[in-house]
Amino acid sequence: MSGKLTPGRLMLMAYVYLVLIFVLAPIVVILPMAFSEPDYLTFPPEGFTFKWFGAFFGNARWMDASVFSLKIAVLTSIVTVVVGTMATYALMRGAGRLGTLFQGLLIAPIVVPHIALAVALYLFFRQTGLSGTVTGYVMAHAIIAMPFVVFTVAAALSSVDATLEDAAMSCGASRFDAFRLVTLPLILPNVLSGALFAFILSFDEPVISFFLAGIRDKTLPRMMFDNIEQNLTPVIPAIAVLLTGVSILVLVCAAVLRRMAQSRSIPAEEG
Amino acid sequence: MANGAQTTAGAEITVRGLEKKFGQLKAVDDLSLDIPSGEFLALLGPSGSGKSTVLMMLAGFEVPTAGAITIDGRDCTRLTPQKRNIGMVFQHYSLFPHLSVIDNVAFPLKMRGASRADRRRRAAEALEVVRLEGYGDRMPSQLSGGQRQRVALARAIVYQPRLLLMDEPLSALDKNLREEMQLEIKRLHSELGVTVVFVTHDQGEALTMADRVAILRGGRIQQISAARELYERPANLFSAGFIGEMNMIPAQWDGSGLMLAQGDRLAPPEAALIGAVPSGVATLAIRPERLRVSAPDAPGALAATLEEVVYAGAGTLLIARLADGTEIRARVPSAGLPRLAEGERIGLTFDPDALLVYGEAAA
Amino acid sequence: MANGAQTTAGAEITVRGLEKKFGQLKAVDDLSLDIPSGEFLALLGPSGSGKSTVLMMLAGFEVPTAGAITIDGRDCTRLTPQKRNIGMVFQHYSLFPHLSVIDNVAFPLKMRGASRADRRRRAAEALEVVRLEGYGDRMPSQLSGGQRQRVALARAIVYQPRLLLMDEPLSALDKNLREEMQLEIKRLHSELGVTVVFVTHDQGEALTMADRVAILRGGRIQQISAARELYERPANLFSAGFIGEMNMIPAQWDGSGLMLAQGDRLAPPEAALIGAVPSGVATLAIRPERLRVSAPDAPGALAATLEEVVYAGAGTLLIARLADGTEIRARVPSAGLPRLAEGERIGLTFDPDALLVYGEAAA
Amino acid sequence: MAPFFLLIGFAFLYPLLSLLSISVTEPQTGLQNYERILDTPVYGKVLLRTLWIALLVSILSLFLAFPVAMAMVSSSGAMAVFITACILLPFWSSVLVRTAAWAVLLQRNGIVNDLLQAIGIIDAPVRLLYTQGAVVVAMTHVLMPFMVLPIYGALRNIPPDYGRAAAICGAGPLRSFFEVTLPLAMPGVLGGFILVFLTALGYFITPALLGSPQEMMIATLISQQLREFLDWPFAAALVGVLTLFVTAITLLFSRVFRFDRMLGGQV
Amino acid sequence: DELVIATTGGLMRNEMEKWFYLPFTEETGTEVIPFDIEVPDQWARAEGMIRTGNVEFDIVTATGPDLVDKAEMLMDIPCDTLENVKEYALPGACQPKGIARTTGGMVLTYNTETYADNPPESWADFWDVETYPGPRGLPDTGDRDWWLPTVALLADGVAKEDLYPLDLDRAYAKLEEIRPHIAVWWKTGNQVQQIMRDNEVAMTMAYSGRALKVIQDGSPFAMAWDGAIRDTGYLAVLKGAPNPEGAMNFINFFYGAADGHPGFIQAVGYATSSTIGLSQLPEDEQKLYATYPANYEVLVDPDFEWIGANRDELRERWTNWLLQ
Ligand SMILES: Nc1ncnc2c1ncn2[C@@H]1O[C@H](COP(=O)(O)OP(=O)(O)OP(=O)(O)O)[C@@H](O)[C@H]1O
Ligand SMILES: Nc1ncnc2c1ncn2[C@@H]1O[C@H](COP(=O)(O)OP(=O)(O)OP(=O)(O)O)[C@@H](O)[C@H]1O
Ligand SMILES: [Mg+2]
Ligand SMILES: [Mg+2]
Repeated sequence: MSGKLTPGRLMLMAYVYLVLIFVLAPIVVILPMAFSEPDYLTFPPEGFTFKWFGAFFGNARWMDASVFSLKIAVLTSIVTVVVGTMATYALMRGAGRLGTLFQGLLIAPIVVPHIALAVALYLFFRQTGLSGTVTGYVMAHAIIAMPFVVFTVAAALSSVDATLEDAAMSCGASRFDAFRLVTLPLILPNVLSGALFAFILSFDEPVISFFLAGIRDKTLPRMMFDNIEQNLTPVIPAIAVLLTGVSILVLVCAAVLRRMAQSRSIPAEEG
Repeated sequence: MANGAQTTAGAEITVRGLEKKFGQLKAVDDLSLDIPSGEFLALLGPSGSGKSTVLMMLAGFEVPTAGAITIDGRDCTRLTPQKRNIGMVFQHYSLFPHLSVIDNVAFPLKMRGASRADRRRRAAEALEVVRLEGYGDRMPSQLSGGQRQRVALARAIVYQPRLLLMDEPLSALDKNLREEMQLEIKRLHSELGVTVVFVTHDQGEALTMADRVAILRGGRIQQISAARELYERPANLFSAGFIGEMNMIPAQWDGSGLMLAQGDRLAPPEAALIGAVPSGVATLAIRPERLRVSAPDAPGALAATLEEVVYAGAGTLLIARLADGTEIRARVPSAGLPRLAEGERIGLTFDPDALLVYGEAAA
Repeated sequence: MANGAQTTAGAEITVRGLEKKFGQLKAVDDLSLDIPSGEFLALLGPSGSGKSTVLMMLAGFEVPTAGAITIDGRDCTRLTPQKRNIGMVFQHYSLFPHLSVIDNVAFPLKMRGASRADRRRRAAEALEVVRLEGYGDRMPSQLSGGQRQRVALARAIVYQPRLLLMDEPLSALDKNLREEMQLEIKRLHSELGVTVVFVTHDQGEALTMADRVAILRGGRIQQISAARELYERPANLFSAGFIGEMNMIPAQWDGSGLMLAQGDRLAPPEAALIGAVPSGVATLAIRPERLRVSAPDAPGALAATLEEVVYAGAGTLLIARLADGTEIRARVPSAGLPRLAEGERIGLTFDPDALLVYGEAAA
Repeated sequence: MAPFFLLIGFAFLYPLLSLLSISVTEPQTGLQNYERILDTPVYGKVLLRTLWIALLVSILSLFLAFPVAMAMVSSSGAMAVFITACILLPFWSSVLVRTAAWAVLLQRNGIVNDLLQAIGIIDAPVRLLYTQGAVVVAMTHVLMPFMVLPIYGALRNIPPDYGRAAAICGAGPLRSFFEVTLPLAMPGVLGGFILVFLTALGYFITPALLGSPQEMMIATLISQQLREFLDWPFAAALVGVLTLFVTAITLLFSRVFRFDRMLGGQV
Repeated sequence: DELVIATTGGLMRNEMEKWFYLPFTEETGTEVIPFDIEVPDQWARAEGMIRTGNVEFDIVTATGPDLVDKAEMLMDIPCDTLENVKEYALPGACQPKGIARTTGGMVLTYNTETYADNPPESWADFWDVETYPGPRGLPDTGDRDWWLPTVALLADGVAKEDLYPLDLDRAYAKLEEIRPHIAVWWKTGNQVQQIMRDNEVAMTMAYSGRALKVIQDGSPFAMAWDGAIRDTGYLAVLKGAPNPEGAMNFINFFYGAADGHPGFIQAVGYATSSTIGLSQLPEDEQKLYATYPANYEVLVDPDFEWIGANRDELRERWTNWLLQ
């Protein structure tokens, strides 16, 4: 598999572009709506305005919810990735006979409909006083995001040569160092994917967050959910535009930084 | 390296009743071994005889199913590898694919908390030792097979381990480089006094480098002794056939003399008998390089029919057959060899001290 | 295998001006080569000299940056590998980790649409050839290094490729097994007439197995000729030093005789001159196994000081130094060697036809 | 491992089991809630339909995701980043928004209908929205990225050596793909597939907003029992049945596809 | 001192806050914490609260049947002791378990362009697909298990007064007729507006307030009030509420806040049940609301007692019919 332009590769790329069109079509439809005048969604958009961005930034409730959600999502993604990666690693590098149990435990949280989980957690958290606390949110979100992290990490881990860690340990690395310095860099893309999944699942989770919410605080997805169920205004696409913009910016920065780092190191090799 | 030459005494290893099962298969079977501090021990054995498995257990990557490993008097059977302070060259190299060559080599130093500058300097020195100056910034995937192997070697020797485990560390190198590396390893060994356990398929390498050589077969030790003894008086026919070449001629031992099937009678000196040789079926063993070509009817010569002449540089291999059908090989210097035709009758002569006699039990 | 022995003529390969650059580095440099159908060609060269890269280009995995490869008269420079009908043993084996040993071996047959029963039978036969009967159901990760290498070998020979590329296919095997495998490969080669290109670091292997040997250095061919010629009359000092051992003694050539630095004057026969040797700086080359030990003052002997005696089984290596500081090595049979002490003065004698003289340009 | 079991046990198992326990204790102790599920064929139908839709979505996702992951692996840096960015872009708009977007696209006078008419496939607008097709398409859109990344991760770590070995053995690109690449990428494929399949099983927002209630999925049913009918014991029983069912499928699945190899077993 | 009031979010919550919560806080010093929640979620949460014995909400939003079938979760409303309620409440507004907040209708809404010549007037016309062709919408939310049988019976010729107890067999037979013509089963208030704007339907049952907004935004739709179902949102107080006194105070304040009602009504599109409410609007505008006498007369006044008592059966029937 290289960058050569064979007919096979041309067909592949053509197919991929079709898929990308499918993936992007709804986004292309949604994003322009953020600039549309009427207070409901229209396509094609009517008029042009930035007022919905104003509505978002100007409203303390939107802002509070955003900050709150961001905080929870970041914490969730950290907790999930750390715990999930560790667990996957322990399992796949053969720490015991818990395989089937582990699988079962992993699968269950995705299957149980979120609303049922929400209700169960609500009952439990109200008894334990966790409801409405950040800990509560993070725990709940970690539960639903965990399988995504584990499966994603497992996919990469399964193809990393276990003897590389032996080599590291023969060099005097502890098991943890061996993991940190050798295995982790090799599975990093998937760990990051897992983190992203966890972030998104937390950030975009209306049902459970809502049930766990205290009387005062609200998460962004819940605000959006209300908005969508009640009065779907272009604030929603405006938020999408903002998030998309930020993520593209981050991506571009990362790419530029990497390019700079590369040009400073090895004289560029192909591949 | 050079400056780091404080002599740490090498580790002293005791192995008792070591066993490793993979499912039904006993890869290592009741193996006991004492390696004194600073010894250079070579492990030899056919493919699949358990050499790598022994190393893996010494390093701590495989947990033995039975037995114990003691390093410097301390039971290490279940100690984690990083606490053993070993250097290791893996049979499959196991270079870190995401690190550059220099970072691979510097890895053990990093683990030992060496400063950045120190790491780079010492790693660069180790790369020099393995003749890879200037390759530091490459990635492992950009190296040839032999270059990778040398990086693995450099990584194992860059710090001063007390025990160096090497699994065929030179197999991918050409003769000259291999010799240079052998010298470097020997130098390291003598300078630092490190204990070395060395797996190789190259007998010459084992014989020249090692203090003692252990022969493994099916997970069991066949013989463990100094190189010269191993070569000159192998303890049994397996060792005899495994190290170097050996002609094995079926014979009858009558307590004082040897009857060959084709009728010759030989009277080997007392020293030729290995262990107790009871009367009856025995084997006469003689190394091909101890045979000389003569006329078929020369006195004391074994008459044979030449079947094949194989040129091999310095020496030439003659494959001949005795009258009873036993194949017999001779390695003679190519220079000065008379022209020999296949099918010709030749005689093979030898000095009496070239003879070894094994009883039936040694088979 | 056995039954499949219809003789397919081996592929005929022409390589012209082949070049492969990795970034700045020319791994292969203007290489031209003609391999007639059915030839057994060995590629030798130091680590990193481009041997694997040449094989990779012959197989079609690397696209040359310049030059052309013709197989059976058809330009294949850019043909995909699976259309070339090649068997290959990779330096790193590249066994499929998800397939059992037998499925690995049967893979090429499956790709050629052989029936299931046929596949299993032929794969089992190939496993027998490499002495791995009964290992069919293991996974590659459950094999030792040498066993893996043999699986790779079996996979390459299980069908009848017209061209067999082998990248150090026997490097992980012990001597006995290696010899058996060499015989099997030779048998395959002669029975099927397949063309073989074989990379090895074992010179003995190259010299015994190959019709011709090519010496690579820095991506360029140094010499390509039949084994015997290569050994006995290496074309230049690099080849001389690379194949076997060679003592190289600086000397002055005056058109008829050779003055050594320590004062001896030699008159080598006409045949000893390799190429044109202009008067002036020259090199006297002589193989260590052509030297014999004598008294230091024996007639025609080079006097030297013995520095090291290294026991190596059949032979013993003597390292000595001439008066001018040139190191000189001799390999003499261990048997019958007088006890020699390091530091002793010895003489080294040789036959006149053991001498080779190289002019300055051959360095 | 310990933190994982702690977290799962504390924040998932215990709460879920306490919820499930009411299915056998209320209104009276006994299995009457489960009997009710068995007695009413509709619930079985809903469960089967849910499985079917989830399967459809996962298969569709796989077909869309695999080539994309392959393209990501085989492309040069910039191209790979571009594809990744495109795949991840939808993440940044809420699922709800994306669902709304599909409503816009698929509506009677929407873009897709216009397009189909323009190409001449249909003469008059057809009903696309509020059909099972709409649900499948939108769910695929939402869930597919969860498939791409695990597959990408698995593909990325396959050394090119194996492809070469396959080629030399005579495998063309397709054979090589099916015999070598695909099996080696299986952990990623299975991981992604399971993620998508199971998520789809428990999904209810998209089906609720784009589908027709006549094709209700199990999660909607459970949600209805919990939120509207406040019949928690019965809802708990439904959850119990669903969990049981899925566990059974997964076990079967793992037998057949040796899914234990990806989690737990070294190959 | 604080008071937690759960209502649907968005417009309703914003306007309640603006016209009533803030003035109430100003007057009494009790802080109102609005909690945005869909009615079903609210009940789920309330159920959870009651199960854990830890109630967070004071005032919740209830529909008519809720007052009956969730009676045991709700506190009694002392209609007689609340001054403003006694004074301003419309007859029937104060029920034992809840007190009317806003009233609208589940009204037949149709596209005036599609049916320009011959506008539909009743549920019978909704069923008449020959005369009034075009895609239709019906709700799949909250109370459809009694709304739809009710309108089906109306369409089948049952008089408003004779609807209850509902003849479910007859109703579902009638529903079966219209089923193939339902293009959208809408789920939310926002969705019904969307399908009207997007012409996904030509005729639909809709919340009158939602329909009103669409019409005011300029879409060609009109409402046929005849046979619309009265849809009243009640304020109710959970048993065990943290601040029941505050809750009653707020209810009392709500009925007496004369300044709040007109603006509130205009903003949310639903009329309140306080006599100081609708009457303050211009006569023309009043016609758009369910409580305008001419409209109110033709509304179906559901028998919540019966509905509440038979809710389980209604739902079972609905689910089975829908999914069969
Ligand atoms: N992908 C690559 N990128 C950069 N350089 C490479 C790459 N592959 C090989 N090289 C370099 O090309 C040269 C030739 O490599 P090659 O693998 O052909 O050597 P070789 O003769 O097979 O050596 P060995 O005996 O060690 O296997 C080496 O110097 C190596 O470092
Ligand atoms: N993971 C495993 N599972 C099952 N059998 C194994 C495993 N690893 C090794 N073996 C078997 O154990 C035996 C010893 O293997 P080991 O790798 O120690 O051999 P070795 O002496 O190093 O051979 P080589 O010279 O070929 O590298 C072999 O027969 C091998 O097939
Ligand atoms: Mg080994
Ligand atoms: Mg190579």
